Amino acid sequence: MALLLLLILPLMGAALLGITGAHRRAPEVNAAFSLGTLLAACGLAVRVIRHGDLLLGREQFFIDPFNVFLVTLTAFVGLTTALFSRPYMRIELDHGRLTPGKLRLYHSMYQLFMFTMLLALTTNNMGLMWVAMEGATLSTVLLVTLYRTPASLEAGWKYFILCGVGIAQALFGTVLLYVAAEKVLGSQGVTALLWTHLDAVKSQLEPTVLALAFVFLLVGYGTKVGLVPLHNWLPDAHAEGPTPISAVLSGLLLNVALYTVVRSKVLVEGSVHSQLPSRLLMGFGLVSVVVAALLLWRQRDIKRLFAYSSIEHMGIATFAFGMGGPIANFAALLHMTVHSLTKSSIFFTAGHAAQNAGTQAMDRIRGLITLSPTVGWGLMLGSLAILGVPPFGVFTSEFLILTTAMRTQPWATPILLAALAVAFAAIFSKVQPMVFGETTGRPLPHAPALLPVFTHLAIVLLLGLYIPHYLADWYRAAAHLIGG
Amino acid sequence: MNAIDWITQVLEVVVAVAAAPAFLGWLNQCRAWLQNRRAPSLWLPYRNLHKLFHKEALIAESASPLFRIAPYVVFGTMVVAAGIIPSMSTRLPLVGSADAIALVGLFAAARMFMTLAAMDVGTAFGTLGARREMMVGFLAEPALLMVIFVASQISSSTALPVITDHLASGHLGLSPGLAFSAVAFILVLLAENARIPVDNPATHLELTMIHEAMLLEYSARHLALMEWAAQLKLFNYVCIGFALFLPWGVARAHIGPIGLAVAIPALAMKLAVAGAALALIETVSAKMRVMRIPEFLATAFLFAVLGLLVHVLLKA
Amino acid sequence: MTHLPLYQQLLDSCAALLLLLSFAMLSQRRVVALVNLYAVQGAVLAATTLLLAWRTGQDHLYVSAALTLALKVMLLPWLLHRLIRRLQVHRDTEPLLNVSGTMLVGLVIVVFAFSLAQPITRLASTATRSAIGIALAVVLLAFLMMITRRKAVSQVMGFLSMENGVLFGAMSASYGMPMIVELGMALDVLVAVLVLGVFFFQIRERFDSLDLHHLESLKEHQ
Amino acid sequence: MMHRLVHPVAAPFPMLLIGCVGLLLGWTVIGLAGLVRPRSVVLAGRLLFPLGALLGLALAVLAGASLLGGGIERLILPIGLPNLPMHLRLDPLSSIFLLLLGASSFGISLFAGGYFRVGEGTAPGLLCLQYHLFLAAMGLVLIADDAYSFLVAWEVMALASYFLVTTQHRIAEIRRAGFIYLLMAHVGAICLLLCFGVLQGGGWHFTFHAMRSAHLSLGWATVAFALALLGFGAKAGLVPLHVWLPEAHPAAPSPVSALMSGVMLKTAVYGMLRVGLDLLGRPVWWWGLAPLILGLFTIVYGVLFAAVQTDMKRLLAYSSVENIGMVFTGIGLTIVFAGSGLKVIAALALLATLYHCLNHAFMKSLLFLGTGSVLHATGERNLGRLGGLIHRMPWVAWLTLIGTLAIAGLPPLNGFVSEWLLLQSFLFTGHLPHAFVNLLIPMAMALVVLGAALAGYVMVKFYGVIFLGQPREAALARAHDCGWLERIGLTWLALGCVALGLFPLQVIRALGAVTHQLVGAVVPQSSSHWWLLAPVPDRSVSYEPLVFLTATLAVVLMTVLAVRLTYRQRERRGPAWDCGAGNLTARMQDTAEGFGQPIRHLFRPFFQIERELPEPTDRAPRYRVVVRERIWRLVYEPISGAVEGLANTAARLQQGRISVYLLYSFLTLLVLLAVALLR
Repeated sequence: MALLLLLILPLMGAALLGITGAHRRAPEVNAAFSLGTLLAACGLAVRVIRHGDLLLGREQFFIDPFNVFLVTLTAFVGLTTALFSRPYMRIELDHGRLTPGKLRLYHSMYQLFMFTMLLALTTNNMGLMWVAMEGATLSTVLLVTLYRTPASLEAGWKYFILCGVGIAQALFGTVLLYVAAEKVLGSQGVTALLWTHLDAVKSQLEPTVLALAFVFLLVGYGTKVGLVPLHNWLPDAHAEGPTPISAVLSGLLLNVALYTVVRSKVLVEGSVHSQLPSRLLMGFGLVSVVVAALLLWRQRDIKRLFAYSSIEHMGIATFAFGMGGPIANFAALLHMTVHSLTKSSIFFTAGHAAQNAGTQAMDRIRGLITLSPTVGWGLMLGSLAILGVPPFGVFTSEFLILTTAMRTQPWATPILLAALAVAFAAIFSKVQPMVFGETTGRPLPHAPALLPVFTHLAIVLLLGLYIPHYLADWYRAAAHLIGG
Repeated sequence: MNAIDWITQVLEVVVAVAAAPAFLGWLNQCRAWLQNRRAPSLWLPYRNLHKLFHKEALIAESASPLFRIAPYVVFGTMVVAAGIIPSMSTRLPLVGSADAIALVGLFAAARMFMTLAAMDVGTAFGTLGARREMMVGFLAEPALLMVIFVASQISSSTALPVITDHLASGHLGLSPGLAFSAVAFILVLLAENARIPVDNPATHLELTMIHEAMLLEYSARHLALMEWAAQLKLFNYVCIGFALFLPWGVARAHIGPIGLAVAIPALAMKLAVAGAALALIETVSAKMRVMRIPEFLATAFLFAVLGLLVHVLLKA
Repeated sequence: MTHLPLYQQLLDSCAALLLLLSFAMLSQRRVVALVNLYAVQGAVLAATTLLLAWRTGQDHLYVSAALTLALKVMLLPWLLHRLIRRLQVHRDTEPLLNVSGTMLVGLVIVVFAFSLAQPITRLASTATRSAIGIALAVVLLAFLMMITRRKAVSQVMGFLSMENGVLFGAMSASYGMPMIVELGMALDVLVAVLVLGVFFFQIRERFDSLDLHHLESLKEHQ
Repeated sequence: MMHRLVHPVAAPFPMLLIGCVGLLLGWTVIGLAGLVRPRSVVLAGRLLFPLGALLGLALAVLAGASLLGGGIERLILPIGLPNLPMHLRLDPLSSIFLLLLGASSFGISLFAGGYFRVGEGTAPGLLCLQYHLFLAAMGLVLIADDAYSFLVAWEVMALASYFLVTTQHRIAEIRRAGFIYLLMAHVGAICLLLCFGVLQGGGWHFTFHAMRSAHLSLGWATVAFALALLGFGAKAGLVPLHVWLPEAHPAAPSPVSALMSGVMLKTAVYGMLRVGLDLLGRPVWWWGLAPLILGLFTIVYGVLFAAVQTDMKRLLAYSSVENIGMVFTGIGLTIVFAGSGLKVIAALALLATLYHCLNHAFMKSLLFLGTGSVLHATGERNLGRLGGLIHRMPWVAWLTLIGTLAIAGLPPLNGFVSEWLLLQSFLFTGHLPHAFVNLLIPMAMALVVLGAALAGYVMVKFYGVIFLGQPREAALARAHDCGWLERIGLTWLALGCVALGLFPLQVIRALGAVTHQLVGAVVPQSSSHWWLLAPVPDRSVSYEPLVFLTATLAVVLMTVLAVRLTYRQRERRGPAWDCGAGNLTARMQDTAEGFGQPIRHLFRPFFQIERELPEPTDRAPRYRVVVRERIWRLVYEPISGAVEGLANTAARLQQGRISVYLLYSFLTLLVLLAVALLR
């Protein structure tokens, strides 16, 4: 029931808002649907925690601690982003960057996007997962080009083509997986793509084919995760789309993409019996961290800056999943959580900051703390949090990841740390002048909704100081599923 | 600690305070003789002090209380220093309270007060003198400490009486390390006491003077105290030299009237010779430019460090 | 080879045809011709599916064949032709790599794809398993085509062709995917083309052409 | 007399530790209370800061009790990581630094209560929060007993102080200072993270307890030590990692500078001692050479740069660098001795180190607060525009004088005691079995005394130019003395300097528990004279500041009396002598630049000097000299250049052409497929 609600609500929302999305109260409706989704997600989470894994809808849906936690996170960030976008989009409307028609598209696609994400997370069918991922691209690509500026069109095009090509690779990988599975599970192909069945027989699957399948899946979904060198769409799409979309792309889509990669990895690793998947993940992770850290150095656009930071953090999480083991997996999940929360809150504040200054160019955003202290503090604290400064939760996960790396991959640790230091210098040297100093901007016509920002940051702070038991158990269970 | 020790202690201080002007007088006499001049009286410094004490004191309007405290502090520290240096006896009650490092600290404190007082009035000369004095100080002090350290390495103690005791016990010739440091010490002594070639005590030529520049604003009793303190300082330095390099004749373990009876004439003898030697050095050398002074002192410092190194090397 | 049954020979020739079509698309510069080639590719795909359905008697393959026919032979080419007419793009400019060079690279890729397909071929139990290499080659050639083209439309043709390759792979390796997945895939492709259509108009409206060199301003290297 | 040493046995109930935690929480609560009315000066200044000061005092008392008890208390709080709850521990080493924190923060907080006012950037309430979080974080650093809590506290400390440094964020220079500070702090923290990662030694437990029992190979232990030296050195300001220090200290409000310099740098020393002497077990003697040599270099470097500064707070910042050099020299000696098995002498060197930490906390805080009052009264940090303030601000001037004399290392104040102990421990190196070190030591000693003497030079410059002479600007005539809260704070710190100078023996006895904990020995005390400080019994060396002071005071008083009684002369005030030239002005006094001149001349290779000399024909001649550190060009610019270059290379990846991007995907795919096939 909860699952049904979870999936139906956004779909209904998309339909309803597709008709009435330009209405004055549409943002509230949007938020209300998101709230409903969140409640459904919570209900689902409670059930999973109480009764264990769930198989629903003729085995087409499978809920375990790993994905239910991402479902909850997705629904939560979905709600806060909807809350944030309420005043944000109104201001955009006031500034004349949007028309009511576009707003309708935005609201409708927002809910559709939530639907595809939740579908990708909850489905048990690797094929359906692929469909949902493609759907996620399709539902957001028009949002990236919402402003119709040349740059946004370019970004949208790159997003579409690169992710489309990537996702085609993932499809080929899925086919190969199917081929291998069919051999074991029989030719009645209905079950051969169900993750639960695959998982049960994974050790019997033909290793070479699985290895090839993994490569295709990794390149495919990895494109969506934003792993270097497949990342090129990411900064463009984040920078040019409306800020709420940047927030959910960074905070949710990347997570879900990584989730699919990890699901694939679990299968392949069970079959291949070699270090290949782990090594590939670690390699991609490390390259992503290093290249992103270096590219951070050159950024001029505030949202682009944080887009690269997302690449960096996805790299860290990928690296951690690559290392495997209970602690690293735990840390990677934690990292996904805190990154998602922190990064979306940063995008919230960055969006308002850009509205304040009338530009996304960082050298023209100045003195936020004077003009709008909450935006300024939000950006400052969020940036510090994302840079891994304690007591925020990002530090916790990075601490666990780095210390694990020291044990299992000592060669990688100095590289990671150097990259983190470079990233720190790069981001902080750019954030500080934006937050501090004399202001140049003008106040906003609508009061910004900063409750989401500080809610996110408070959760991240809490996770840095104290991880509640049930949450820790939850993470542990999830980490165990991934192969801890 | 018995009464005799205390008496010795008091005696030593009193002798130092009393004899310091005379030593300066003697030095000036010697110098005059060497330069073929008519020598001033040995008692001239006393008369000078007496005269100054009787004058009306003129204090600059911009002077703070620090300016008036400084002469007393400087004088007081020099007197205490005289009590620490074993010029006559090595059994002094006060020496337990301060070793050679503390002695150097004491000199530094005096210098600090003097320079602060010099800066207090706020004239160009005062600050100029203060700066130069500190410049001398920051090189001379370490050099002096290093000199002391050579001796203390030999005798494994930084307490001056112990050093003197050890060195005077005679089973030791002049070690090479000590020879180096002796040279260093003489250089430091000249610099610290504003003697030629570092400073010329007889001139008030602004561009070259150090010590006198600092005292420019002082008059009457304050000046007298400062002058007396300077004389005491010279006396103390010479006594340190005796303690380190010419420890013979100092009353040691068997303290008593006999020891003192030997020590006092011995000290007088040594002082006479030292005065003459200093006068000789001052006569044969020329005053150097101010900016050369650091080189001069750096030489002293390096000599002292070399002394220590040589000592360590030879021991090892 | 001569002992192979007829349907096998037919399938093999279909596969060969697909490969040939891929090379043709790789070398073709006229956009209209590209769309036609794409339609033919779809037709061959549909034919293969039909053949397999007939041979194996799996009902869902008939549906799949019908879907392919409807979507890839009729609907999409029609949509694309309409688009091209409305947008008035007929020729691609010179590709980034000249034709002979592209062909040479394509040849290498085919060799690579075949060697890659070896383990999969060994595993698959289908009659068409030897075609997996070709499917892989089609995918990679489509990739190559996307890399070498400068017009947005031709790039999209590459994308669609790649999707065909994947589908052919699925057919030849395992007689297609589960129905629900295939339906989803078809929906996705349809929506993708619609979205692309919107895109083309937006791009054209903004830049007056569909040339991709307009879309090169977002970069790090100054 | 028996020294009261209890062998480290875990107390059944960690009463003192709970008290400490409570006080740290109290600080946090006080900080949060500031947010109730963030703009209210009265609430923050008159109520919260003094309250925080009282908590500081209470902390000092608790720490003192723990130190005298000498026991070890442990506590585990159920927060932090799931597998690693927060471990806390109060042992003598923590206690002494907590004592330092509590005692000096008492004075500083009182001062701060009077210091902060409206209109200086951050609102008082927010400042109150940041300030007290800073304090609490420092406290937590000192009692943390696992790597995670330590690092969290460590970075919160950095963060809180960063925000305090950037209080006046509208000034670009201050923003730059803040940035450099936080960056260095973060890099340091990264080194520490690595260090702890090495220290756990494969047991995978991040409690300090586990690290103590981990068995590291010599190579790994050395790596851990080196990383600790880097990490803690960056925080402490060890050259060449000190670059943030002369930027951040002047930028911060003075009470914050005082806390940073007086206390925060000591937390780095604490960490170094904790890792080097506690967690690593018995150190290897040649590890000590690194802190020793770096420390010596830092002494000379810091003091030379202090001598050429023209900004009073920068001068003090460099002086802090110098003092940290002293401390690290002491740490180096301790490790050399401890590694060579000379426990008692190691204890002596450690004693000197700890003593110097205590001293520096009091005297440098005092001086920074003094400059704060001057800054408030005049709005001027530039030494070239100050002067003569002893007339206008007698309280500040006289109390600062105590700090000045103390830091110059003059007896009988506290600075002298620690220098004396340090030199004494140097003199013991003749015992070392390593010929190389024996040769190194004389030079080291020479550098230490040179540094100490130069510190005197610096301090005369500092004090003389600010407080003495005539005011160099007319505006200085309006300067006013500080308020009563500030006076109490300054007086407390000055009293601390005096007490630490006069009662070294009592302090050293209290420190016995620490030396026993770290090097397994205490410096034996003379049992017959409670006032006699004799570091080692078989050497007849001693120092009695109390007797010494009494003697000096007696002589001075006698002199005063004698002069007064014998020569009762009048005195007269008149203008200063102008050499007959007429119209002497205050601007003719020697300047701070002038004071720097001999140093610049003598030690030219250290500096990068830019000078602007006037032409002889100039109508308005101007002389300007800027002294920079070569370190920037030698170390930091190449690093940032390299990163820049790499970034440019990485940027080539992203050319904007979608074909190229597709090619990347394509090649990635092909390469990975090949890899998967050939694996």
